[in-house]
Amino acid sequence: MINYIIKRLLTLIPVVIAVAIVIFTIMYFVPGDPAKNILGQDATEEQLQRERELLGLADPYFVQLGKFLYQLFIKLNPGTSWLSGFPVMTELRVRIPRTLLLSFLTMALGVAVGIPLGVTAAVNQNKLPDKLCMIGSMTFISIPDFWLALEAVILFGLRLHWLPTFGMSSWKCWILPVVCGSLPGIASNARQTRSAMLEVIRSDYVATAKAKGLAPGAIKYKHALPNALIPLITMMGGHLARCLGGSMILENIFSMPGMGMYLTTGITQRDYPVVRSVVVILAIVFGVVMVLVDIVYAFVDPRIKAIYENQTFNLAFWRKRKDA
Amino acid sequence: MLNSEKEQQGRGKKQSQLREVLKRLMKNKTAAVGMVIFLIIALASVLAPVLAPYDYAQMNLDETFQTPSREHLLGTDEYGRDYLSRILYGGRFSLGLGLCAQLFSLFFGVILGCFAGYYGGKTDNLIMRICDVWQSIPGILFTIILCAALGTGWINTVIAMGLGGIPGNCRMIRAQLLSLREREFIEAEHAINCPSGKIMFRHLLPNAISPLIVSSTMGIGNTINGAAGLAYLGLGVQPPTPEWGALISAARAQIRYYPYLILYPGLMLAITILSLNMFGDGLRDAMDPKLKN
Amino acid sequence: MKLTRRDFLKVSLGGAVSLSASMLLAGCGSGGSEKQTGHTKIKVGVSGDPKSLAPYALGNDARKMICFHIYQAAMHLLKAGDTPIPAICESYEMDMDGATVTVKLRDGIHDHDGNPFTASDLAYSYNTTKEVANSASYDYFTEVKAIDEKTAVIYYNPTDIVKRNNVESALAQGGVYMFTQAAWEASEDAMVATPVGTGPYRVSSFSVGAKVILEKVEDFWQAEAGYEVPRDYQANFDEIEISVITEVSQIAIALETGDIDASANVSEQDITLFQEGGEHADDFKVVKNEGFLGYFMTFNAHTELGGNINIRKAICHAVDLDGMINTLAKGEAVRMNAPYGTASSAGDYDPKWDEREYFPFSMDTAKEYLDKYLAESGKKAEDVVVKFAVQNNANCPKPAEILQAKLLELGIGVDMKVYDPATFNTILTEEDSYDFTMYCMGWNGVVNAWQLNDSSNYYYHFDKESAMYQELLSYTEPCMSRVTWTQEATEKLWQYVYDNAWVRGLYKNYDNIVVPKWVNEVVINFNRNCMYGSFVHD
Amino acid sequence: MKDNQFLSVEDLVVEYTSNDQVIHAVNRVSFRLDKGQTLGLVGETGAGKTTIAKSIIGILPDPPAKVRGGRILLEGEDLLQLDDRHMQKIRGKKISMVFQDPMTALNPNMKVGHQIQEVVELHENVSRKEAEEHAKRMLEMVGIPRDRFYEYPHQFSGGMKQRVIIAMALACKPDLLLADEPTTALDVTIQAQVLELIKNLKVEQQTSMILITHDLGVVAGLCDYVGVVYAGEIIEYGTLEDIFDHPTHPYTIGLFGALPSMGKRVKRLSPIHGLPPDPSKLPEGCSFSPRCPRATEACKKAPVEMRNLGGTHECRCILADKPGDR
Repeated sequence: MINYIIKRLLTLIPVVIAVAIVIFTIMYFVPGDPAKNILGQDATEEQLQRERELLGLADPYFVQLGKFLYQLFIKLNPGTSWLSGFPVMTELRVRIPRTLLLSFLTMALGVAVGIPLGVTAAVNQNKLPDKLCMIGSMTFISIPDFWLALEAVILFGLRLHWLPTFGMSSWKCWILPVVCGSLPGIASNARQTRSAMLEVIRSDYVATAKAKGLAPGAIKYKHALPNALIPLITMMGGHLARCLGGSMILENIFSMPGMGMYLTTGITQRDYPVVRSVVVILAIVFGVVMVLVDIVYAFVDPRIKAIYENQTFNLAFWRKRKDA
Repeated sequence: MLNSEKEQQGRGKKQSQLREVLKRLMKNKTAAVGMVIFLIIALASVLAPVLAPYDYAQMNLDETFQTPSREHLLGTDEYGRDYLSRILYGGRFSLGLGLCAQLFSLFFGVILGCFAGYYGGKTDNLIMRICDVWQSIPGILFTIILCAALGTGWINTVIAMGLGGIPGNCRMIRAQLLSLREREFIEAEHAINCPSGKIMFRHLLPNAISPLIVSSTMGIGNTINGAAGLAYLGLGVQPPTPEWGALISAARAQIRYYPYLILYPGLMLAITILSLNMFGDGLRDAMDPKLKN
Repeated sequence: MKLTRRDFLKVSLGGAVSLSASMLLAGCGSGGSEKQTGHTKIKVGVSGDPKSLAPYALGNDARKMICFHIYQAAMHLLKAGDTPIPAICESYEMDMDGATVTVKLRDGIHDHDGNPFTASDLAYSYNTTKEVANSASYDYFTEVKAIDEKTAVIYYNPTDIVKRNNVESALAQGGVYMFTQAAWEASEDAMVATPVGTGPYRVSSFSVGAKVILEKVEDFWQAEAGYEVPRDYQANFDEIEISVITEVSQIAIALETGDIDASANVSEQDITLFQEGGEHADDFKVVKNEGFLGYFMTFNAHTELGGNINIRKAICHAVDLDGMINTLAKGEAVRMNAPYGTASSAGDYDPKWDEREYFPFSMDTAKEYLDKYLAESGKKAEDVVVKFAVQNNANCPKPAEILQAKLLELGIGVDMKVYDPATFNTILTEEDSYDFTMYCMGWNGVVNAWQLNDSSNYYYHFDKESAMYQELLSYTEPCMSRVTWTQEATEKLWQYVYDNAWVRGLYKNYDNIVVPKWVNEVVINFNRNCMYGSFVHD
Repeated sequence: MKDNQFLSVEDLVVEYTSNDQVIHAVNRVSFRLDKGQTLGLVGETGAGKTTIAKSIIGILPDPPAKVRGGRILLEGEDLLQLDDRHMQKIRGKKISMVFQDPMTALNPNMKVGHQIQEVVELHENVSRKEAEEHAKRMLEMVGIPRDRFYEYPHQFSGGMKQRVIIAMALACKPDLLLADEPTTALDVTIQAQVLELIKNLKVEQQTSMILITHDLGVVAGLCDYVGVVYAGEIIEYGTLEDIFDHPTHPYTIGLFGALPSMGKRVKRLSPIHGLPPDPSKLPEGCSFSPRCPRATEACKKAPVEMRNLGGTHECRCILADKPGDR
């Protein structure tokens, strides 16, 4: 099992390098001249030219790419932001935990509430809970999360004074963003759990369990749910991507400075070091989480674990199995 | 002669399959309701020039922020433009955005997926690794970067949203193709040395496409929702175009004073996504009978 | 024993922790601001993220506002365009031909850590800023040398010294803040998060992108040494808590819930809550301060439509300025009757320009000019499509939309594209991708906008070899040099630009500063930043 | 009426409703079973055999299926009246079931041993240790080495899985074992071993059994009584000899006609023409009448009652008055 994890992490390295090259190329061809952006309107032509040399924008594409990869992967130094002069690493060391915490909290809440909702909807199908759950999840999937957040701020922050509306001064500041962020997650999880559970409930081994005299609750949670979880775990990757994207918008509404605004301002102000390093780090985090998802996948589904463990398997076979 | 006979039979089969799916779809009430609602909205958007009482860009600066009244059924926005016509025209841009982005990612996703699934071996591995890289930049982040790179505007947003969806579709088609490839009727095709292109698109694809169609119908709603998020960040579709996402994002400043400005486009967006999801669910059940409960 | 910076921070951190703990218990969201007499603390909301507080960093308003509290420049300006008054330095002498400025330091200067500040520190500040910031905006001086304890010489870049307002104001506005060599070397992060300046306030806590807490410097050298402290350096609060609120609508909510006391970034829609008759009129008041960023339009001579005088005039007359001001700024804005300037912001603004008609809004005159063009070119109105490039910041697209609607009424097509600021800068340099533009920029002078150099935006609009360009230069050249500048030259420039409609100034928004009732007087510095620390309050 | 009658099913009626169509799966089925005896229910697929078994053990999927009437008396107690909590005590303890498709009948996510241990812990109040030991013994009883206790279902072949299911079913020494086509999904060699296993365990534990199959060979090897099921009704009932030696109902005769037998030299097998009736629109009168070569007008009019042909042999056909011979 361990060497499978190592092998899986090793495959991550070429992917991350490829991501770095892709993001570098995209930013290289993005219109907009960073030097002009830094010096402002009144810089003279040779001032701009000197600035471009200082920033290293003057040399050809491959030289720049080489320098960037060398700095990032060998020296592990993402450089300093051109606009604020703030080393990217110090800024990220503060901002990454905030975004990741917000994303994981929204994801956890999404799972913790979504899955039981889905299970109850699946178990008493076409009865009231099922209808309610489906209508609720349909509505929450379709409301943009920033609209939800703004309404929540007005209701809970302004009118009722229950919760703080911005900043991170106390744990209570995290309640509104996490709840607003997790609602779409809860909706989609509930729907996916419901359809997975429906499929499992109709299967033969659930009939066997009933024939053994197990109570409905035991059947639901000891036999049906574990098997229904397997397809859900593969969805966790997509779920995390949505939570990461969602938290970028929520950070702005609740003024919790995380990677979101840092990246979007970085992009609009053509602050290349910021954009490149943030994207690469997000890709690494995302990659590692996907490996975790696969490992959890193995624990839950013995068949996959067997594949991982026996040495004779070759990567291609496993790849095909996972991609299928 | 043998071939043409097979053609008839093949076409006959497909037609009946289509009619079969439609029949089952009609039986499923939620799907039918979903489809009807979506058609109404799509029609309203297409007929916007006829239905809309005013031209969507016609300003009247002394009639700003009118609450819904007789002349302006849904009131006016901050420049005194009739909000009903802006929403109707907005429908064109939003639905167009959703449809085109999905078609864009469906089109390229299917081609990539078919090559990967059908040929297998090196091409499959190469395409899969490209998808790995493509998907390792999380969804909305990839779209944000593309929007910034391509610049704002409707077409750029469509391309950016479309590119984001390609790897997902590619994987789905490939998985379907992998399972179908071993089936006998494909070996039969080889036997009569039917050109591989024909096999791929005439025979493999119709069987593999159904899950994609389902995911795309639901994808349309999410794409429009995503556009609202992008507009919030200042990217994507810009104010002059009355796309729903941009309308919602622009109206957020007046959320406390004129809530109806964010309510109406939001409702239209919600209804569209609701109807698409209902239709999508119905379609999935109709296309895949064993899933029916 | 002097508290070294390390243990001072430890003490203040301890203080900050206990303070925030008590605030936590009180529930940071609940209850209005403490209503005891003699407010010792003011909570401020800003919409921009100051990012770094290093002395050299470029940056947005929030950063500049905080830095003006922490650092001081060589000299000080009370109002843009005045002659500088003493700050760190007592006096200065300019030597035009030698391109040098010699400054004399005051005595008794020390920074927050107690390190004495001498002429060598001044030289060190200038040279380090130039070298560390590696930015072309510090090209106006080459080097600074200290002659003795109290005097230093700044060697200017010879071409720059001639420019009219680059010398005096550079001493105050040149973006170089004073810090001691000892403090600089002691700081690990180049003062990004732990700045040590000489100003009336110091940073007591800094959480990246979220909150900066400034603390009154008890032994502020200027007060200690008995010098007269200018009104925007008074430290009337013990503590200023600056919170970064990125969502604009949240700033008003933060004011209403009492999370912050004052802010200068409240949106136009929310300001009515705090003005007379508003929901919170009895707790707050709104002070108007003319904004720095003004909206204006420029025309691109390269293209056929941009280069045509009639089209330009038609567009200028189609601008419904009153409609824009009433709709977008609720009638509260300063009209610009000259390219790039308003009376209060530009030293060279001639008051009589305000009496003149400046492209009065009338669709008929616009129609006239359009018909003239149509007759000339033989085209029909429908097939005239104007390419309109708009910069997407500070609400630029809003006035642009109103103009677009008016032009559509005229019957001509408008292909309007909104670009984010970075892309906009490159679009300007492309000759045929736009006929006219709208963007907002801050200038402190009509001439100042044209004079700087040949790469500034407006020159892009002209074909360098064309006669039009030479004609334009003949008007801008006399205003360029500090020596040859006269008010008539500026008048001639205004007339030329007005007759040819090359540039059309629109309006400037007011910055509405919302302050609590217990603040009696709002102090604004020369750079239009609110000096919260020096607000006069009961 | 607590005589030694072990199991008695009286006028059982079960219907399925799916999108407003009512399917009469079981129409007034009645039969009795003594302790230790084995009853074989034979018939074409879709005749309602599995529904009968599932309604006895009470695991009919409720939304579509509904027991409309009749009684199922187990030692005098009517199972249909019991609430679910009661039934849970009976399922797996008094009655247990073996399913048709071993490949999907085991929970792929739970170790094989634990799935057996679960039923033991449920019904025998023994400690976890003893339950595990008991489960291991059961595994050995069905011929699986005890150290495979901790392996997962996907590591077993079809036959081995069926053995596990049998071990699970017999773990608590049930009084009645319902076997729903236990060997259909297995190939012939494994089939014989599994049948042998069931036979030995049945004798050893004195369990009575209802064997559902469409394979007459299996019935011959195991059953004491046979009931031929057609379109939700038992059309012929009797001992093994009654049915195998004296098939009287035309459908039963047809069944044997369709059976290739080594002894007789028969050029062509005689299949029963036509298809089983549509369960939602059952014909008037005798349900076999449309396909019955000797059908008369009377057959088509009124529903036919079971008639006793003497002794244990009963038949639901008005033409039949004495047992036929093959």
